[in-house]
Amino acid sequence: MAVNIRKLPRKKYVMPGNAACPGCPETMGFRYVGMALGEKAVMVIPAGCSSVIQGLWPRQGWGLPVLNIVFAAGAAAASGLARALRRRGIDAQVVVWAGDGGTADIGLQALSAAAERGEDIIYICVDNEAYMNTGIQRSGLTPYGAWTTTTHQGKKEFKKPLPQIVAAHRIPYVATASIGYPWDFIAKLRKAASIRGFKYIHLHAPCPVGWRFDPGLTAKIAQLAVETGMWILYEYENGKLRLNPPSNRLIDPSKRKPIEEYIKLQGRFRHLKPEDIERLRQEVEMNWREITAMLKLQELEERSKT
Amino acid sequence: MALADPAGHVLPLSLADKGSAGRTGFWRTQRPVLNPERCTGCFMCWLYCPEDVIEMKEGAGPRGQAIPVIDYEYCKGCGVCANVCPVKALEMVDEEKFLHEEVVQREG
Amino acid sequence: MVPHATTGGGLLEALRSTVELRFHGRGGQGAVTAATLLVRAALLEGKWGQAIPSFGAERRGAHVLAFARVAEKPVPIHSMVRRPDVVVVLDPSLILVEKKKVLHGVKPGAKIVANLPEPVDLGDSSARLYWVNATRIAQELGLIVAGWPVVNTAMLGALAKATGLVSIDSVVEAIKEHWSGRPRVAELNAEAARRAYAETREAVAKPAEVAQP
Amino acid sequence: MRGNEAVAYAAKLARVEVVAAYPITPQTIVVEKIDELIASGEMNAEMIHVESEHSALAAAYGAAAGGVRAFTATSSHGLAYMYEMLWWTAASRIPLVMAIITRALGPPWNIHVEHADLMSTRDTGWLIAMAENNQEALDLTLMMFRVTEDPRVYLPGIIGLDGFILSHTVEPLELPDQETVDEFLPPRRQPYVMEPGEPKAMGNLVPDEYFEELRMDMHQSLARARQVIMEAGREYGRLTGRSYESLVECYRCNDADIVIAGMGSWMGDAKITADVLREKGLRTGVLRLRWVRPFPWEEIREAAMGKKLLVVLDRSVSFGHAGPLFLEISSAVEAKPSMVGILAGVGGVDISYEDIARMVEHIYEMVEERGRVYIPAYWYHLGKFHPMPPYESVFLAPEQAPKGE
Repeated sequence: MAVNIRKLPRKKYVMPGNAACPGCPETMGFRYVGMALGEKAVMVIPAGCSSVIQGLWPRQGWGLPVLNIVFAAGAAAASGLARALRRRGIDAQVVVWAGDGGTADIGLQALSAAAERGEDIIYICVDNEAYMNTGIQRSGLTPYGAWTTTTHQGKKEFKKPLPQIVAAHRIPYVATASIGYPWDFIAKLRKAASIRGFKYIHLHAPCPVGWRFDPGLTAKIAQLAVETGMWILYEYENGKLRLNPPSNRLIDPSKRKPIEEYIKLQGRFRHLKPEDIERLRQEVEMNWREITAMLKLQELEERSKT
Repeated sequence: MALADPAGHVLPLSLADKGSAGRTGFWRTQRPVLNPERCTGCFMCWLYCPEDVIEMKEGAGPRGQAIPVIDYEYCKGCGVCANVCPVKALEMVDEEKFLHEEVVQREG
Repeated sequence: MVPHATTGGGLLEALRSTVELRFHGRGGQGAVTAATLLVRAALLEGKWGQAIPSFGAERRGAHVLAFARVAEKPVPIHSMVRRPDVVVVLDPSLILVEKKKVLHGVKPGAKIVANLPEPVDLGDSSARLYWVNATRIAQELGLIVAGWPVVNTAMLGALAKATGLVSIDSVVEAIKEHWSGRPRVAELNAEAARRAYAETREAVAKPAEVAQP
Repeated sequence: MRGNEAVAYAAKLARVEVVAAYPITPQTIVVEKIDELIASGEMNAEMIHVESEHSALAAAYGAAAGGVRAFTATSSHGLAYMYEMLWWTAASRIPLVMAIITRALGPPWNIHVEHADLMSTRDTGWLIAMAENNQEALDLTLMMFRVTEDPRVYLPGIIGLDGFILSHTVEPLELPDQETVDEFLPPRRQPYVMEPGEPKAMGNLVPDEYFEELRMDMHQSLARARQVIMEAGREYGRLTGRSYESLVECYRCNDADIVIAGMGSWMGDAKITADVLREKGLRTGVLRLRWVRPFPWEEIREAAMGKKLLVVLDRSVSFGHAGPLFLEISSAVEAKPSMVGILAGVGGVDISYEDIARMVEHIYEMVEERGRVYIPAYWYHLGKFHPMPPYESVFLAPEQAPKGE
């Protein structure tokens, strides 16, 4: 499902003059949700930057209906809402738009349960790799080595492999995406909306304020994350794993840009020593090994069938 | 804008509208300025603009191409558009240069 | 008898001798830090002070307020400053484009200490304008963070000059304390304050009208 | 029918469409019964099998926001776990009904009756009703749907019923038929619905002044709910013969010298106490609070007027002060009779009408003897009276008090 940029809706799904920081990846991502799902979407937004970005009553900065909800309740409230709208015969797509905290930490329990129940919702984790709304504190999705206001020495632990954890629930659709690749994200959203059941999309969203980079570089940094292999674009459709461009060309490590190109632009990694970068590189390799192993297994299965 | 409740209740509801955080054009320290000659009308600036302040005006470029029109009332000057432009048709210019112009437009 | 009741009165008198300040900046520009450093400088001089951040989820670039009070004696007050004696404006655009907000509620004869490339007309206001080009000072010293000139420390120097509320020495000492772990940053900020102190002027005559295009 | 089943049937009769609940003793039967009613086709609704109470209320709330009648039920720790959602639900003005099967909070683990859970909801903006028996649990649940969905109110509501004492006790009750309920309960109304289309946001930031206005409106709506409750109670009486027109129930109050005030199942026992004491020559009545929010301030004030003694029974404590009902009722009583709060029956300790009679007699004797109350709050424990700490240091203990003062 190729996305023709010129044919995307021109309607405003993000209202100019909202309260997002300059260069915010969440407003970029939200626009793509609107472009992909349009008038069918009803958003459920647990506490986070996206609650505040809406700005001040009587206006709100998102161009879609939004039910704001408490931090831990995103997936649960969306479950109820989706059931009610279906019972009323309304053609709608309920979407949870949650941050990494609302997804991987405080919201994980409700997310897991909704996935297990197979609720008909799209759950999007907008991953800016820390609690940005409260001022850059570490989350379960903060990567190894990153500075935050609660990891002054750099985080000592690795990023929680959330897309894999959600995929282990054997739901019909799990995908990773990046605000650097809007066409890929939009195509995945459209695909997700065409599937009944629980769909999960993990959107990588570099935050200029929290990661300490020039706000003009948001999209570039997002693309570098993919080009260096730090973030991998893939999708599980009914359990079948597929790499998406450009990640599909990056299985060969030599095709990837050095991770230093990604790291050096971000203040949060400024203090990293060579051995820290090495550990981070190993983590990247580990992710790729897992993906590659899974792909090989699938290939073997395919071959044995024929 | 806010939604009225027929029963007269005060409700925690807002409606989508521009300027929920005020005239965010004030936030800028730099503004993107277009060189229409260079612009190829590729839509990249429009696609990536986090603030949705860019509109593509079809056929308005010197070669009949679509060109971006930026709403400086709300543009926060992040510079994403200038960075994603493949032909460097957008340049970030210090806001100070426009300060008086703005005041004159407002008050004069 | 209630053992901890305050006795003595005289609080209103103390409040009347309190200097109340309002800082206007943009989110991320350090208005709150400026207020805090001012209070620290006042404390170094044996005075009492209080720095009040603007509470809330302000975003980078947005118009934000901070407040401060400086007095000889403690004053038990925690509300925001409504009638400032001094207004400090960190960003040139704020005074140019949001003049009403900057002048809102100021006491007659209040001092406006602003970061400006040149003086501006305050209209009918009885406020007195003090100005310094803090942006240029910050740029010349290389005080730039994420593309933004850091002007809050320079504006403290300007404030010291315009009001005499605290001495420039106390301002410099407060700055050095604040960045005690980073002596180079401390020295740059101290230099910004000293330069601004030297360069701050009162706009005596009404400036020339802005030329019509 | 057990109290829990009565509540489940009420949800069915109210044509609830979405139920989200998580089991907790002693509420579990509610969830099981509703699931059974859905499975058998008797009830046309969906059950969301959530993983926690926090999600239970969130999912029920999501459904209610989406425009259907929704219901949940919980107890004790479950209620504590969903606490933040209580605030969110009420302030968003979305009608929704919840049953709270009252139970103590630990540690140590205790699954028995105590009103601590219910009383912790008082400040959240929900309507709160408290049943005395299973019939009332059913009737009040039906009424609650009508009251919460009334445009003058638009707030969620809680029905309290005592853990085990009602929830697990089988009592005969009259189940209204569907036509009657349909006549009583109009189709669902709510101030707004979250659905595709109009790009509105529920709950984004507001200026502080507007926030205060929202809170004032909630407060006023709860005050207006008084009238709505009385109308609904009268209408319910017209249709079923059981009228709930008043926010309180007064039993032999009019000519009484002594009034026992309280709420919940033990107030039935207190009525027996009143009869017993009257046989002994003590003119006693019972003032039972059927509603805790809105608080029946006027009714209490009127009922207490001119009485000699008001004894308030509490089944939970506001640690460091006294029983919460005692504290609340104190605010309503103007020409103060002698007023005493007694804490008892906490954590499921059994209290009979004889216990209550003993309490009242003891207090009454003291008041008669000394002319006034010296210690306004006691904890009644295993037949003995323990003066409540805030007062014992200030007032003399009863045995030390000079006689005949």
